[in-house]
Amino acid sequence: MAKFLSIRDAVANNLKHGDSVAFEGFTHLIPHAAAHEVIRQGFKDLTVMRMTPDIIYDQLIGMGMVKKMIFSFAGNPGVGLLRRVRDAVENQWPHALEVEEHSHAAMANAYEAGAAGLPCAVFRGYLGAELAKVNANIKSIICPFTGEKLAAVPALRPDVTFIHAQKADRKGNVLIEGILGVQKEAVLAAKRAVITVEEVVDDLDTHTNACILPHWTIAAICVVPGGAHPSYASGYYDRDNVNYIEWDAIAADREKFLAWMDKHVLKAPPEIFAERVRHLRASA
Amino acid sequence: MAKFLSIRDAVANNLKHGDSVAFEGFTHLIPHAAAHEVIRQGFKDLTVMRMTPDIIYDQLIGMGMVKKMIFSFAGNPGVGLLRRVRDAVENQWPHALEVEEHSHAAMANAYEAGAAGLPCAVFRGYLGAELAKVNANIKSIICPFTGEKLAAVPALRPDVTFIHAQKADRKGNVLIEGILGVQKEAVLAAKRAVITVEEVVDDLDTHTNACILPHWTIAAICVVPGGAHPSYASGYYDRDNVNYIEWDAIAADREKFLAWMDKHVLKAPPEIFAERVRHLRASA
Amino acid sequence: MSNDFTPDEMMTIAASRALKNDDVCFVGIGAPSAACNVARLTHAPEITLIYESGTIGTAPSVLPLSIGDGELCETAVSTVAVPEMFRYWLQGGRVTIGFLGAAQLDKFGNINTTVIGDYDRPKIRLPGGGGAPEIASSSGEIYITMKQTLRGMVDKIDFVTSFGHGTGGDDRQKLGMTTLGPTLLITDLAVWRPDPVTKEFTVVSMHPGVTKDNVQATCGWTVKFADNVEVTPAPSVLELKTLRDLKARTKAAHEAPSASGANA
Amino acid sequence: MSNDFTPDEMMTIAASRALKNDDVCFVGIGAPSAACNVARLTHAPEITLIYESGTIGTAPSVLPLSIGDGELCETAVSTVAVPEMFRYWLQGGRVTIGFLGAAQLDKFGNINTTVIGDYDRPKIRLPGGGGAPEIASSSGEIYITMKQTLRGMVDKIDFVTSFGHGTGGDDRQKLGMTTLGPTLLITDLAVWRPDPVTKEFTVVSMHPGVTKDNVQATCGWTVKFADNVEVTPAPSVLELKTLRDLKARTKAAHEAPSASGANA
Repeated sequence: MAKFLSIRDAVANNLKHGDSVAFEGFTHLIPHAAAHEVIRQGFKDLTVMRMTPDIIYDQLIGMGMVKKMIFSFAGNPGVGLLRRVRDAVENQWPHALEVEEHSHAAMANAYEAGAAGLPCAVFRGYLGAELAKVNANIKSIICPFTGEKLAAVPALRPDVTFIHAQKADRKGNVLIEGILGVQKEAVLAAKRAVITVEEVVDDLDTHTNACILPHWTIAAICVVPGGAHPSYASGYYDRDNVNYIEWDAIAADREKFLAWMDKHVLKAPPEIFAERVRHLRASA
Repeated sequence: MAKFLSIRDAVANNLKHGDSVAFEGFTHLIPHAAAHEVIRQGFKDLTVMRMTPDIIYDQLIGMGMVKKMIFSFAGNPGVGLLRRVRDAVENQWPHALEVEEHSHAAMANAYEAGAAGLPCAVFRGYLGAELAKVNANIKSIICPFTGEKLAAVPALRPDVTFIHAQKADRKGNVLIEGILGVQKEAVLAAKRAVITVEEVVDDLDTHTNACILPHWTIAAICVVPGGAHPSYASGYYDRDNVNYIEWDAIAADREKFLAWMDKHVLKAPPEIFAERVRHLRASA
Repeated sequence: MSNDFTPDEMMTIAASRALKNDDVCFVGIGAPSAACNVARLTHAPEITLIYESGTIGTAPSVLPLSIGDGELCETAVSTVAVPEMFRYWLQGGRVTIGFLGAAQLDKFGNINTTVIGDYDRPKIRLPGGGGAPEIASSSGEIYITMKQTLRGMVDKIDFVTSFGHGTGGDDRQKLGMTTLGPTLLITDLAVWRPDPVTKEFTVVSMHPGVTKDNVQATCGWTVKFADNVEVTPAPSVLELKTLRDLKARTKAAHEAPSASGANA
Repeated sequence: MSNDFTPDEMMTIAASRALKNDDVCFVGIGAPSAACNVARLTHAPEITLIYESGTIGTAPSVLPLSIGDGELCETAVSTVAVPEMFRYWLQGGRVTIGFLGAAQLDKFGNINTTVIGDYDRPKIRLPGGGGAPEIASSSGEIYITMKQTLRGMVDKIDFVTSFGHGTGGDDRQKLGMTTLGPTLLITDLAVWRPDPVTKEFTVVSMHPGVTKDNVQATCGWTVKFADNVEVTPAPSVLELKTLRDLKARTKAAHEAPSASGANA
């Protein structure tokens, strides 16, 4: 049953050292505020997963909180590579990072299988692809009707999934609209889900078949306006593209990165996100 | 690419003797007008499939057009048994009917697998259920990660799927709202899809994540107002419950059934459906 | 308390009492649907009712004639496609209670809704299992409700549509199931719970005025009774009024005369 | 016709010409995205563009910075969840053209976007495959577009992220693939098509002013040329104007200064 909590309490109550965690979002609705709170609380040895790890994974990894990353595309979307991820993989800074690498199809199917309570996902994939040689979690099954060999990967079942959504009603039912990504699946696959929202409303005011997560599928809801910045929240504010471009230079240098994290994450309160999106609201 | 056709031409151009056919709908949006046109055109040896075969399957089977039925729940929804289906299974009238029987979970997964281009569906099902003993198309696979035995059934890939939907835009993109059933999957799983709609509009006037079938997934669109009667079309007209109750008495008797079919199907034009729902529109 | 009630009403109300405010209930049509909605309208206003048509958290004002009536969707928190319903919500382990009826039932809670007689040459071809085989295995626990008859409660069912406790004991675990299976049977005469070890349904409570002979006379197996068989509390005035109002609204809504002419 | 164009512009416009009005195109970011949108804004107004974020039939006025930009969704016929995108639309065989870029490419159309160097001890850790491994196997055919460099077009790629024609011949069929694989490569210098038998990319057309030496000098394998190498028609005035307008709108939209202060 969803509790309305501050993001501080929601993180403290639901995450612990060594957990597996997904911060899902597909360019849209990336849960930056939640990740920053996790960084402030200094968790260790996390296994993080996401189809498209981006800036917040650069930050989590650069801060030394991550033991292993499960992913399918690690880039700064629209800009280029993730400098902190590269530094961890190429130079083991600040320490070695174990990676389990998949394709998008595999990750999407693996979250789907997690939501569906299955032990594995079955799909047609990895044909001729070399990832199947370097990832022991890529196996196969044979269709008992046609004999076709299909790919199989383990279901993803994170201990905690964090997502950002547009709004919740007062009972705690949460609405997601626009680019949906794999968030519904990541929430339903998780043992506990923590959702930051732009606002709480009396009535979700949406249509019959909207993507809604009922309150009883959610551990905690936190109102964090702007919580997706510099990504965007459809209907609320636009993507802060310049911020993504600037990140490339910040993340390129270890000292610059640490100074930025100290100022903008460690010493910043979650309430700052509302301020960060103010100038992006007009056009959204 | 969707062609706008009369239901007569759409059926004649897309269906042939011996085809496998789905008339999908889940209480809501049952494609009665399409089924009646199929009956009028006198097809033979059809393999029909549906999760919830109801009155129209009673009619198709009673008229001797069906060789085999694949299904998971054959009932007159809210009323009771299907008299014509029973007569075919129990007494081979008008001839023997082969049945391939599944659970809802299996059928839903099998359509999903068809839409997903897979040869089979994998799910946790049929545990201890005797259907697995009488249906050779229920097999199993072993999860390569946990060793769990999971159920496998062949994907459903009908030659033709007929569904009824609320509306199409002028390009032929089709909108479904309300209870969605398995219609999207049944259309995407089919070689050819024929869709009857209540109306054609300039703009679907719906939201970002609505259930829409793009025009290039559809073979033919036919405007048949009332085409779901006596089932309902959310936003257009209510379910004609009394009609379902009355069907029980009509279908109970072979002669009565044939007389009813002659009058209300064989000698009735598709345009009659608009008339049949007129009194049900006010309250919808 | 009221003394003026039918066995059917007692059955529905006794069933409704078993449901809790935080239950997520996968609802079968008929008696289960009435019981679930009485629970929602009395002591469990926050209960989540799911019908297999994809409606989640629905709150109909009248009982649906089918599992896909429009009002189920209009009043739901969300309506999802049927494959999602079976994958994420049922198989995903989100359902706490699966509420089923039965054409035939045995003492271990195995259910037949497929055929009377031989499968290949049936005496009566019933509708089939629909969602029940996986509701029975994937729901946290199963409640069953049915009227007692010798044809319905039988020593050996003709076909195992939905697995209950098999031949009893740990048969479910042997099949790899981690859910509890049938934990409650409510008939028009009694409330039954499985024996903790054998899993055979045992009468724990009889409805007011019902005798052990009544129960045995309409049950095809030799009935086990608990050491202390309680008397089911009679329906309260509120329970009875809620149920009757619901039935009256339902009757009015479903029996409006057809003017379509198609069945004339 | 225009003579005033860059090799990059020629590449994008040549790629756009390969797309047809009834294509359903799964669009990679970068050069593929520009080519697909130029096609849509010129000769193929009805083309269906799909981005892996779930947007189907999108028509952005500016090029998206990422595959999940808001405008992709706002202008789409429908936006579906990502698992559905990969299951029903890509794996379901609905995509006629998968349009990919590459960090490294070999002469059989195999693509590397994973690592430069050894997988376990990479010199450069690239972003990874994303959707490409299954785009490459499930799309009806694959178009590839990239700028020629000796680092990019290599004799042996460091990692096979996405399978093209393997070692050539019928390698795809041997793996059970029924799709055509790479059928077109458009670089900043030339248009290439696979040899019908060996499947080795062969230059069929060079862009205006480009020589065989130019092509070979920026390609890491020994280039095969068709018997009759044509000259790629130069961009038309309309094509060039469409591309430049699109790039100008994109630049204006993406480079608005940030005032958020977070990166100050």
